[in-house]
Amino acid sequence: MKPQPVALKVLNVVSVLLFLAALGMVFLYAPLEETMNYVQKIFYFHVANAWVGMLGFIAAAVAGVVYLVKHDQKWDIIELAAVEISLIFFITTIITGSIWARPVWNTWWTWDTRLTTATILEMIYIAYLLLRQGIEDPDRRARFGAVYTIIGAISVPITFLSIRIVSRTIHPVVIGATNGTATGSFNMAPQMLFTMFFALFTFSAIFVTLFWHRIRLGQLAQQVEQLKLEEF
Amino acid sequence: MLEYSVSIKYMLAGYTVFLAVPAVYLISLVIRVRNLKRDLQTMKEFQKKNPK
Amino acid sequence: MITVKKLVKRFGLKTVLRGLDFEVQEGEFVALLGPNGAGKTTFLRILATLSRPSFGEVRVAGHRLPAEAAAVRSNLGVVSHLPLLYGDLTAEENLQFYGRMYGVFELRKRIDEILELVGLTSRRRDLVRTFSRGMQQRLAIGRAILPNPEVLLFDEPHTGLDQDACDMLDGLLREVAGKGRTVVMTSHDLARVEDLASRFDVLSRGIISASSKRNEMGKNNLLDFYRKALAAAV
Amino acid sequence: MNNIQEIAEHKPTPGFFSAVGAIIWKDLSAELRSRELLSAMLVFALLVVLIFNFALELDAGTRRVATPGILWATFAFAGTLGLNRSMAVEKDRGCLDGLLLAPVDRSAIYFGKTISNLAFMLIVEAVVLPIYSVLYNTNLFNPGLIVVILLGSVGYVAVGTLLSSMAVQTRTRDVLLPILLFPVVIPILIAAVKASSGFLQGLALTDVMPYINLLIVYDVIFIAAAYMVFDFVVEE
Repeated sequence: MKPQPVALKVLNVVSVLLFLAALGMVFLYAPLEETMNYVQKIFYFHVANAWVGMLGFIAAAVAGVVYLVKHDQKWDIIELAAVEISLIFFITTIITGSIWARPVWNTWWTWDTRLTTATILEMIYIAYLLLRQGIEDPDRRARFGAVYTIIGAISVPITFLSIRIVSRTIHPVVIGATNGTATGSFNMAPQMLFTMFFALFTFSAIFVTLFWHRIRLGQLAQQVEQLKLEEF
Repeated sequence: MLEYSVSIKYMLAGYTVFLAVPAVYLISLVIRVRNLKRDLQTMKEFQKKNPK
Repeated sequence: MITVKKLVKRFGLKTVLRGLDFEVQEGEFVALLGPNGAGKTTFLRILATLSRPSFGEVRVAGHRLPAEAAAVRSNLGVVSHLPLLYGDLTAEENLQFYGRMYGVFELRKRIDEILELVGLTSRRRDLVRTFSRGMQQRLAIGRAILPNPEVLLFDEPHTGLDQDACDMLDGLLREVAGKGRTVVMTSHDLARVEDLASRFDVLSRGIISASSKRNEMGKNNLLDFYRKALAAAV
Repeated sequence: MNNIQEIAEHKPTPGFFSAVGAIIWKDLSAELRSRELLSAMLVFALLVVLIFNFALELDAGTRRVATPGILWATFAFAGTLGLNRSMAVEKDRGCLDGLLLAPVDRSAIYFGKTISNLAFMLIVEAVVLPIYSVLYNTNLFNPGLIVVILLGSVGYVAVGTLLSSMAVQTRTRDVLLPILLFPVVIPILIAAVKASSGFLQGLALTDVMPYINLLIVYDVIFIAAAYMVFDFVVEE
């Protein structure tokens, strides 16, 4: 494999520095919220993780469509990378949301719209990985993977919509109008807002870096698979 | 209002997860890359020994 | 009737066909020989419109693939080692179904003809599930020629048949090939194809490595020819 | 036999609907004879109902609340059985290749299989409903409920046929279908359960309409999506 390009090396360093800075901002700069105090700090990284999960979700769907149009293995590698990253960051989002919910909502789990949708998305991605595992022919694996990502990408928004129609959420709506019935919502001080945006920016950079590394891993795996196919 | 002592425990638990999950993922990436490189190396040596 | 130029087929990164050239005149019966895994089935699947070429030009019966696949399909009969028949339908119903899928004219009359030809008239109302392997394969040939195609593709049609069934099948293959149809048949069994085909091509390492007409080759030289072709390809 | 050249000049190709019709005719007549798929689906569906009976201890009170959920879980489970079987039949003797070799549009194959599968699903539902009514002394003959079952089954089968034609081409084909299918049909299950219970409890139509609309939206979107991607599932 080719050595890491300079841009990637720079991104590595930048990501780590940004991550440390974001941690510093969360603990040292952002003010303590009045009712929830410390546990509210989970919110910054929680939102940022969800954001990365969303980015991965969108990237996977786009890569799936492009693969079906172009039939180029490159897009299959990108799609798989995006799915994996989305899977990891949504898991973190769900777990930390659960940790936050325990003291604030007084329960580890609730069948809230976002929570349930994120969990179903995780199930779709796990099914995606199982599907890929069951196929040897790389072409067919890529085709089926792309088709299933697209079907998943269409169904997830509908799932979100249907759960929302069924149940009134208690999940706080942070951006936009405050929902009166939501438990755990709070007024954002300017420093809090700034911290949140900084975390979002940081995790976007982390997303790009990880994505890039994961794509390189995919290329390496492809190289190895090719050699195996040629030899045996 | 939440008790500080309770709240801080949950916060620490949360940030442990924020650090641990990506850390585990990073380690898995490193291990996978290393294994693949080793595979690649073995196969290239195999090819050298058994040229077609 | 069939023209293939610089055909490349890749599965993912594995290249199976590497710039294959192939040409069949109308009425020829070409036996495509080669070791297992040489890409015979892959090549036939491309001709049969079931698999897309990665690169290269493929023309069957005057139509380009994969762009004009639909036009090719209506003029194509395929027999593979699987019968492509439904076990829970009778012989007649199977033909009826495929006849409707091809839009065959005067289907009833055509089905009677076909069943007569493949010698299954007396079993027409029996379930295909109850048929022997050889009978299934005969019916499969009937299914393939149902729309009266100009081009026939046989992919290892003798697989899993005993000696008698093979002989019977050969007679039938000769019969259906003899109507001015163009035939390409894959096989790894030289003895089987020796008397059937009018031309022998060897597919090895993803290309046609040798080709010889039967009347240019002299009797009993097929094995020699085949060995030389494989040796030359390495 | 006639001279080939003569006929070859004007090769007929069947129309879209006649190809769809041929596939449905083929599936139904094969099933009418063997009854393998329907009997398996029916027995399984009744077993699921029985299991729910013991698992939930269905007294009159719980029954009223739980009936729509039990019905839809039963349909979903029995449905995967049928979808798997219906596609396995095509794969076993290479018949899928036979279908693909025919000079018809690939979407004709998709719609043919989808409509056959829908027919199997509706037959099972038509048997399960009266049996459930008798067993639990609940009246399920409600025109609204029948519309919901129809809409829900259409969406379920539209996605299910696409995914089962994928699952059948994998190494792990028997176990994969429910794993692939269930997470993407959750909107159907949510909306169908809500709409069914709305009708059974005699809610006003305006209260049930959002769920009906959701089902219609799902059906339309997924039939269109499956229509567009089916080629990629069957063609190499």
